Amino acid sequence: MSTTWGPAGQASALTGFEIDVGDFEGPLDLLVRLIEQQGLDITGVSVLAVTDQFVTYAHHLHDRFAEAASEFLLVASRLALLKSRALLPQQESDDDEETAEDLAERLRVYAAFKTVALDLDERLRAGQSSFIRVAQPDLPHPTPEPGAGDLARLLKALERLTQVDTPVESIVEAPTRRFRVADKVRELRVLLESCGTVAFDAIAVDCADRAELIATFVAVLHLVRQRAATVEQSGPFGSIMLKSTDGHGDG
Amino acid sequence: MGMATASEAGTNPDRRSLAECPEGDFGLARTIEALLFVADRALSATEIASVTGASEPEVREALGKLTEHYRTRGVILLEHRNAFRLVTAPDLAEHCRRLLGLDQRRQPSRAALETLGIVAYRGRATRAEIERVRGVDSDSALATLLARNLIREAERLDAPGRPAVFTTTDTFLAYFGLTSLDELPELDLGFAPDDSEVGPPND
Amino acid sequence: MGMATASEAGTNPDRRSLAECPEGDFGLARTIEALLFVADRALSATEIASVTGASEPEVREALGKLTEHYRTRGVILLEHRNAFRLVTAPDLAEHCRRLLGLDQRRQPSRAALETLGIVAYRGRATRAEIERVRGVDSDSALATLLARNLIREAERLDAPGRPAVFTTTDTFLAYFGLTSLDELPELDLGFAPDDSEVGPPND
Repeated sequence: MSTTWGPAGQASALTGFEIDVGDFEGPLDLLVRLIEQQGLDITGVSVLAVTDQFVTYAHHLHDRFAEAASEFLLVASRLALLKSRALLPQQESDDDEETAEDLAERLRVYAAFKTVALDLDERLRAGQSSFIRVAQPDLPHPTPEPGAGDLARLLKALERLTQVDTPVESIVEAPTRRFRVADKVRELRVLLESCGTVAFDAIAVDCADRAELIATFVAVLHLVRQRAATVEQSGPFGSIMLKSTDGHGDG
Repeated sequence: MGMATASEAGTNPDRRSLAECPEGDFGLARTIEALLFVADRALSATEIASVTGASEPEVREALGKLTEHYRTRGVILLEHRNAFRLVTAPDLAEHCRRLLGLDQRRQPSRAALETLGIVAYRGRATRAEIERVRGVDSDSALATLLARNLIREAERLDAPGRPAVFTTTDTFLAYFGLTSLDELPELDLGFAPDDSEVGPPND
Repeated sequence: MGMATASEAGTNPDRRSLAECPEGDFGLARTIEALLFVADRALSATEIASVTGASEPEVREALGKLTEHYRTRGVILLEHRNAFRLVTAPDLAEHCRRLLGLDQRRQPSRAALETLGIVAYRGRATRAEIERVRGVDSDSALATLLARNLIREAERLDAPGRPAVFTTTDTFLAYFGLTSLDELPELDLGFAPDDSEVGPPND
């Protein structure tokens, strides 16, 4: 029980960190325990001073800095909570009680996951790893026969995707509302003119339903084909950004 | 003799054991073997059943036999969340690296490993859930894990901001030389399980 | 709780039996097995010898054993011009093709066609973009289209995960009897041709 928050059997990165605040001099986790269990008055303990001393201490840690800092943050947040409870008038004591217990439990859960991380780390250091097969399957790749494709089927698939009722009428129909792609194009142009860059997500959020979303998307495709806009995505789940190309293709 | 140890597991890894299988079973096992070999992803029993025309219980039985058979081989059968994939045996990593000209990999940060552990043990987790456990911003840890294909986005919650739900990939198992999630050590939460609020997510 | 199914934490039977394998013939054979599995080309006995540190005669002997072992399996060991590689058994090719969607006569599924259409009309698209439009996972549709050479990876974005950007191929054009993407019917999913705002591009 020398460290409360370190993973089992593993020296805490805060081992050796001793503080000197007011009436107390010693390891940080001991301070927290004294406050919690022995009723030491936390109002006399400056969280700022504790943090200050940690920063001085951590300066010499080098490679274990991140580890120590994450441990420290947990303890410091616990201190801050204890102190706020001591200082603030107890209005909703039940809630406060829950919060304190939640935090204690969170600390235990976190310690457990730190142990998991250590185990994973050990596995990696052992150097054992499996490799998947990357070679292309050694099967003759039948090239799709020229001309065998059915363009009508391709279009039909897309048509169904966009729920176009009649291409002639140029309308994407929804059960209750209709959206003209041309209207969407116009809206987007206005939007791009004023903003320059718009996130597709931001436009999509305003769409009432799937039909409108599709109409909007088709409008985006149209603007891109017209070179009135370009699209960029910052990452796999990043926003698709629609950017005005300023003037190009402006009909 | 290397074979001697295999008898512990009650199986003879020799091909004779498969040759002795009834004609039908063996046929299915070798078909599945070929499918796993060409697949560029982990295959579920359902998928295999639909391709082979065998029933799912038959496929599962054959997969069990294959797992046994491969236990002592240079190639092993990995299971990740009910999907199966052939990978090289973890202890041969050094040889494989040498052949492929790969450097010893860069060790993921402690932050990334903690995050990975949370996703693996919870089964699925959102960024908010991870940050609640870790108490710190976990964005860059998640980005690293995604980039290395150790986790993937399973779905997006139907909630404000449409938060992503992350889950581990079969690459995760392979990367750590595990053959199934069961090989992960028990999570010691330091209190009785009935106190636990960290059960599997009840989706 | 979470995932605490590991009954034998610390004692992993697989790993132990592997570790206990003496570095005899069996050890060499399973190392070679792993190398052949991960290699993306045929390997010569010389190359295998240099990676494993075994002598060439030892490697040849182990290869002989492996060939024998694989004779009746779903995967077989082929030798061609002194180079060795693992391939699926010829009689299982149909199953493998079905898995990979390589059946030539089969028309692409609607999922594949939708995906193909989005790539064709957009010119280029990432998986995420396609899935945003289709609203469903499009991984297997993409895999099928790639396997049939109807789309290809044009580049990878310089972003986390390095997502692939797909574009259509010449095979795509030939398949649909087109000479260029411009010949795709003006799929006016609602573009009014006479609308001044959305007139033809003036580039």
